[in-house]
Amino acid sequence: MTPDEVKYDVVVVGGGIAGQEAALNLANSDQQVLLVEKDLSIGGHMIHLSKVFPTLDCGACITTPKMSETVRHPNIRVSTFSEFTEIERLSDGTFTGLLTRHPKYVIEKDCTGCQDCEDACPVVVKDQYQYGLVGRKAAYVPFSISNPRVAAIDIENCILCGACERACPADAIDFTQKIEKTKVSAGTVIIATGFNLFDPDVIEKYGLGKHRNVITSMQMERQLVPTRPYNNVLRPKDGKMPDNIAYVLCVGSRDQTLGNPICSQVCCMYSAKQGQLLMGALPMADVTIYYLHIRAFGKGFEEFYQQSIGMGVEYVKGKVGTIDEKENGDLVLRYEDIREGSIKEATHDLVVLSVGMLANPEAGTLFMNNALELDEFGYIRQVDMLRNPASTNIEGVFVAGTASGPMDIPDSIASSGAAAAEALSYLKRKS
Amino acid sequence: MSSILVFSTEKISDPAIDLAGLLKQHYPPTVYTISVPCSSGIKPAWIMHAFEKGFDGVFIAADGTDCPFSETCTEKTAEIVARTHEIMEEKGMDKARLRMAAICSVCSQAFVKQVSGFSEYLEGSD
Amino acid sequence: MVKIRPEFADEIKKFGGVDFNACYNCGNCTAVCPLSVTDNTFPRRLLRYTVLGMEEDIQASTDPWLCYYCGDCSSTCPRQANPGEIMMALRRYLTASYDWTGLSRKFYTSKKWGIGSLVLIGIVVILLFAFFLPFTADPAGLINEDGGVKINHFVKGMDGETFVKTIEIGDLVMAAIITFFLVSNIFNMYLKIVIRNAKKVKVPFSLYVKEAWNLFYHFGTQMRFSKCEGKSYWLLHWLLMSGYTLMFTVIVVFLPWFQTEKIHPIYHPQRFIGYYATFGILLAIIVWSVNRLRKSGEIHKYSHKTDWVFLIMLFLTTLTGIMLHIFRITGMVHFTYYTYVIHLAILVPMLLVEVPFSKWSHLAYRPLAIYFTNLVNKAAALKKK
Amino acid sequence: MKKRIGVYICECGSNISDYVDVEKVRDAVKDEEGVALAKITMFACADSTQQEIVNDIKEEKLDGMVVASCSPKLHLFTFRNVAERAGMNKYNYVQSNIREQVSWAHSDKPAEATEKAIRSVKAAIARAMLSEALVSPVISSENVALVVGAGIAGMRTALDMANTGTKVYLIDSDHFVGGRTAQWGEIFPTGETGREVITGFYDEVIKNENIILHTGCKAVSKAGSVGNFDIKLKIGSRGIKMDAAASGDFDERLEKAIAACPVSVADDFDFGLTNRKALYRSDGRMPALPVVDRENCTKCGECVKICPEIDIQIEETYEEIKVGSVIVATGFDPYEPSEGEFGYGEINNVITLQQFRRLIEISGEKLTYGDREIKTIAWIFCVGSRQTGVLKGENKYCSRHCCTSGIHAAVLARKKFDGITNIHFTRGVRTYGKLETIYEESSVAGDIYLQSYDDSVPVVSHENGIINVKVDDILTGDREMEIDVDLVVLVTGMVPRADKTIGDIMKIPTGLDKFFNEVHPKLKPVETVMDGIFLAGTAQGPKNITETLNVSHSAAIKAHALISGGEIELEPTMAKIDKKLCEWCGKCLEACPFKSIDKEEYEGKTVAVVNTSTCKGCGMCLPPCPVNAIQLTGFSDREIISMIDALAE
Repeated sequence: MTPDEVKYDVVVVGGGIAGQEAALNLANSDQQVLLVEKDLSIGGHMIHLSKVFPTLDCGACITTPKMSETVRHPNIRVSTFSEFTEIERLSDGTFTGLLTRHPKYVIEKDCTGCQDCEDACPVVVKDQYQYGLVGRKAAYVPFSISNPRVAAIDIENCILCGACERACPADAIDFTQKIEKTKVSAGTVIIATGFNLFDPDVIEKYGLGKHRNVITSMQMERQLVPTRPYNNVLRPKDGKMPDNIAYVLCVGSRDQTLGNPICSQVCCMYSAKQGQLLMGALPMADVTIYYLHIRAFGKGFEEFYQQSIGMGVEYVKGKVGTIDEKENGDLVLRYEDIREGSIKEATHDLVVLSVGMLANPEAGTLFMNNALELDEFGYIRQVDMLRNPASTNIEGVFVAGTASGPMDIPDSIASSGAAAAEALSYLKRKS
Repeated sequence: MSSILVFSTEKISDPAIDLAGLLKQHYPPTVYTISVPCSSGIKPAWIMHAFEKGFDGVFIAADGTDCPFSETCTEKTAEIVARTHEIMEEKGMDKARLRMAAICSVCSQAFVKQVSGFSEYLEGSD
Repeated sequence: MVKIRPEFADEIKKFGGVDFNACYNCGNCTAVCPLSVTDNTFPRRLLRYTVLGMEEDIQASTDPWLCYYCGDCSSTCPRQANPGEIMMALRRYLTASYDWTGLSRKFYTSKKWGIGSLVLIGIVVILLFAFFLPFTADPAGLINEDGGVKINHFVKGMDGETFVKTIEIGDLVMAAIITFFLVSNIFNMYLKIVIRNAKKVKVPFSLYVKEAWNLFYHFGTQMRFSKCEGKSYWLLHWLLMSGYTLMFTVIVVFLPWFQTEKIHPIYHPQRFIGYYATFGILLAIIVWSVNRLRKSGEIHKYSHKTDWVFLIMLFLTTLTGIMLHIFRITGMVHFTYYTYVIHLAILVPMLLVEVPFSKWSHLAYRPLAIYFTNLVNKAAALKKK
Repeated sequence: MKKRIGVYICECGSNISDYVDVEKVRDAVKDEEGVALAKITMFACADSTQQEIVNDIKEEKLDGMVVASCSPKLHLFTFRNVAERAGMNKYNYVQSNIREQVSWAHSDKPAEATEKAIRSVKAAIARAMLSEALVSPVISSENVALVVGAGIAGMRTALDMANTGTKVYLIDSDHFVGGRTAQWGEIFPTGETGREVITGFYDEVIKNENIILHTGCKAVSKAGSVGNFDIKLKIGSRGIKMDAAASGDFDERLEKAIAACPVSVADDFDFGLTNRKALYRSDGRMPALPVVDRENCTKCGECVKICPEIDIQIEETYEEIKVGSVIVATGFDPYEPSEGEFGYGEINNVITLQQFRRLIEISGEKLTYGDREIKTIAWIFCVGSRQTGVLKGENKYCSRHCCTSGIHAAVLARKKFDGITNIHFTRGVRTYGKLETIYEESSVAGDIYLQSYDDSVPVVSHENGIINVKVDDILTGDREMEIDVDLVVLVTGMVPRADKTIGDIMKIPTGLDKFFNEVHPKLKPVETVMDGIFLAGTAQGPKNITETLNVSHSAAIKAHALISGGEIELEPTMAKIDKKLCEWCGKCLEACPFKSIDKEEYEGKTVAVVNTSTCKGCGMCLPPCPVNAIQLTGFSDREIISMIDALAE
């Protein structure tokens, strides 16, 4: 990209499912779209999921074709490892902003994704795309179905040994790359910056990090995907196949003491889904889900929940109070069985914390002269929920997906349609 | 195990058969499917060819009233079945080796029931 | 079948229940409570009873007394429904419900009654002394050889022994009143908990005897409290309790030994006991007052008006006690006598109101609740066998 | 005949390879006639694999391609695009479904599943061998849309499309716009009223030159297909001469005329809580004109005497329109409890949530119902939804909005009237996402929540004027709790519209919940299997207003992208006549539902010829032909026979 100003009809910030969907909708209506993704690959959270409720399609089967459609669309330009900041609304209702492309130290067009650099690299760090379950190299292709599927050098951990440079058959490694900054103007901006996962480290009584067989639902999700790290579901402490798994719901959601009183809307369902998948992966295993209320509200959700009961997933009403570790790594959950009104202690050999969604604070930092208004939970405020649900307090800026609140995938996709439609109306009104 | 050829339709009964798989509703693995646009476009010659090639049964998973093309679909498909039955009779074949039923786009259970029952019938008549 | 009585919740609010309606019944409070056990699950169950107005179930329950308010339930409550505070409010409510006179309810729910009764009894005490006014006019002969005031020579023409006797009789009358009300309230508690217990079991006599040791053990040590996190809290509470009990016993039962003319050396048990009690009580008052003012920790977030009345009364008693002691040993006759009257005018109403009708009664109810709980649970276990 | 076919067998992560031995499949087909290469991939649909296939096609000069993976409903178009990118005609691509119809369906029998997969892939190869390079016909498309239903969903969609340059027919069977939204007062979470929202939308619709609004109007028939639907509209009459409102004292006379009308019927708008006349107007509803209810009007003529602008004789008219796309936004009906369901219809003060929402709108200072002042209200949730366990009924689904809506109504009642006590009999509150705040607000305010499971539900009884509700409350250790109340509100969910005609006309399939079904909740969330027909709003399933608007916007932009370009690419599947064999008998024309067969002279005889612009490729003309002179592209005898051969091997 040249340092000169570049013009687009729409800039979409965030390349998750919501951003892609919004970009595709607009591109199919002949608008020129710039899609900006801060990560190395587009795909957002969804690309890392195993199968998705309630249809049980694999997340990848839905996302990968959408990703390639996005990347190949003649009206869409995708910029990964980039940020779009300092956005300003001009008096004519158009926008300018600064596109910052961080160097991957790999020449994208030359890289074939062969992973020879990865083999050569001597540095091993925790793999963020596998949620820390395994390691990766400092020269690495983010994940097997990433898009673009090109390598990047993790410069923070790189020891500059040059092994990757020597190993690369395409001479695609380039340590001289610099940050590129480009001024971009756009007719309208769509914010699809998504959500952050709740980090249950702060809940001491659950012992994540201390008890090694307590994991997060995202770590379980990674153990259930086809591209999974261990090729099996194993408990981290001793690599034993678990046969009595507990799910603790509402971890980080519906909890005033953690500052997040709202429901995350997806945890019940993904837990029911993981329960079903575990029944398939470990046929002998018991799965117990400790819940407050089952939020199986969407199309086909209640039926899906009933199906999980039919498959043998056990549901116990009661919030888990404490988790203690036994010497053999098993975990003792103390809870009140609400239906019986009695205190119980149950032993499980693997505990999954079904973590909720939190607002991504990034959305609030993108603008220069107008502050993007957030709601009390830190999500982008929808100013006209009963007419134009994608509208924000800045005219011409629209929100798609979980940037405006917790949502499941179908809801995210619908809200992206709304953002695209409102953006298109805005553009047509201006022209 | 008796083999069955299913003529399904792209928009109506094929999604139901997909749904059966999605819900892991099992049926005999010797049930094979050929998908066509509409069940009233199936030629008797195709059905007869399937019998000749060794299929024990042919099942038409018809559009029924959901047919996107015409409300006459059911009767037209029934006509095809009747004509084929005549040919089968002439050849001294068991007419029951050709069955038809309307399978709506979400009627996975009905499909599984139909083909499983059909398969059992064919086993019995072997 | 239980009838829901939504209005009951409003009543409990008067006893200090806060925000408990917010509860969404997740059971976290019960699960994190170190004292909640299979047979006695709380606080959620009690909170639920409150919301639904299940008065009979609450009155038959000992659970509020089994809670020592460590605050874990409230600090981790996802809806911030203050389950710990509802247990506190229920303790007040139960105190009122055991009291057949209805006074306790008035003291708790009405400011007029609460403060009025204290002032009234205080005035009665002062009037009793006022009858002898002016106190012995010439201070010269009222100083001991060791320089202290002759405490028992208040009244002209009444020798020390008679004076102590008189006060002792007054003490015993007060103790009798307190005992009468407290014991009858305890009997009422016993009826509600053991006789009309929810588990529908009859407690065999032998069990009463067998379990009796528990009563004394828990009264003396308050070991349950130490199960809550934070040992310092237990220690502080124990210091207060033991100091207070010692003083109460000494004043009521051993007054002639305690209220002597002679000023004993500092290591004498009479003075030692006094200092120990003063130290324990004062420390507790200061720590708790500061905590309540700062609202530090779950258990100090909410203060019912009776909590403050209690602390203030206790503080004033201790303060006048200390002043009395200083005036006496430094030989300030008039100050000593007037302070003595003020001291009693605070101490007497405090004991009369607090012990049978208000906060102090937990001294009796807590160990008894443990005792009764054991009786019922063990009887139920026997029945099962 | 092709010689160089590339075969790709997808593991689909492990979805296929867990049950089907993919290597065995590959080995079984790699030496088949015409197969140039056979590969196993983890995700055939992944971008990198797509690139690999493109390279293979180019480098290996492939002329046919088979991917054995999931259902073609998911990825047929994905791989057709891959073929196109590599310069191969996309119709030389064949997809074999070895996931839904093999690995998943037969996960209980892996060995047999592998055998079935082998035969299925061989059949696909056989078909690919015979496939023809086709050119998709391109038809011109009308940049006109029909939006059925002028509720909030329909109006949203219509406005979006109109604003981006599409001409829109917006129709509603009712004489007033606004659908259900118009019936509601304050709406959560913004507190605006339904009427305000609808009036705003209506004003915009009226101002928009691209929208033609017909109220009292229904679509009665549909012909044609995507890009060129021919729709016949039946436009009912309001019974008022349209310029009536102009005359000065019209309002006054109208009031008198309404008063004179002798007919009184239950007002649907208030769910039967009130009555209206056969001549009526609805306060605050749009358009603000009166209507003669022709079904109930006795044609007595009383009103006409006072108000000559009223014409009870006006007949409905018909209009035929041509549109490129149809958006169905027909909304929902509230569930109507059956007689005796929680006392409904048997006990006086048992009403539905929708009735209650109207009741608080039409109540004055005090909340009264049936001459009784309402203080204590029992709310029974999940009525008509989640009918499992002891609850009899067909609706297994959760109605999504009712928990929030019921709690919000309770909160409103508490705010608006003094001394209201709310007791909620729930089956687990489902206030998802930010909606949780209303649940918290209501409990903090003192609303009481009880919960039961589907093995024991609340019982409403009635004796000596006392209404009593009881339930085994699982939150109180399954104790039986009861309370006497003044009113029982059944929190009823959403069911599909009772009037099914639009679905029948448009041929939209329904799901297990009987709502109209989308193709796929994530890939094609507002599309139906009928090309060019889209869904918006609650016609598709329960939703709240914001969610309704989201899908309505989505339907608008997808329909816009489809028809605004003026051209649509069609599937080339069509009937083809072998003129040599044809001996014109007319049976094919008789069978064709689109009348796409014409006559033609060929070598001295009359033969049939297919009209390619209207043929939809259904194949109905095939079986009736006595001389087997018709073949369907992609489904020719040769192709079908070769597939049967491969499957029967």
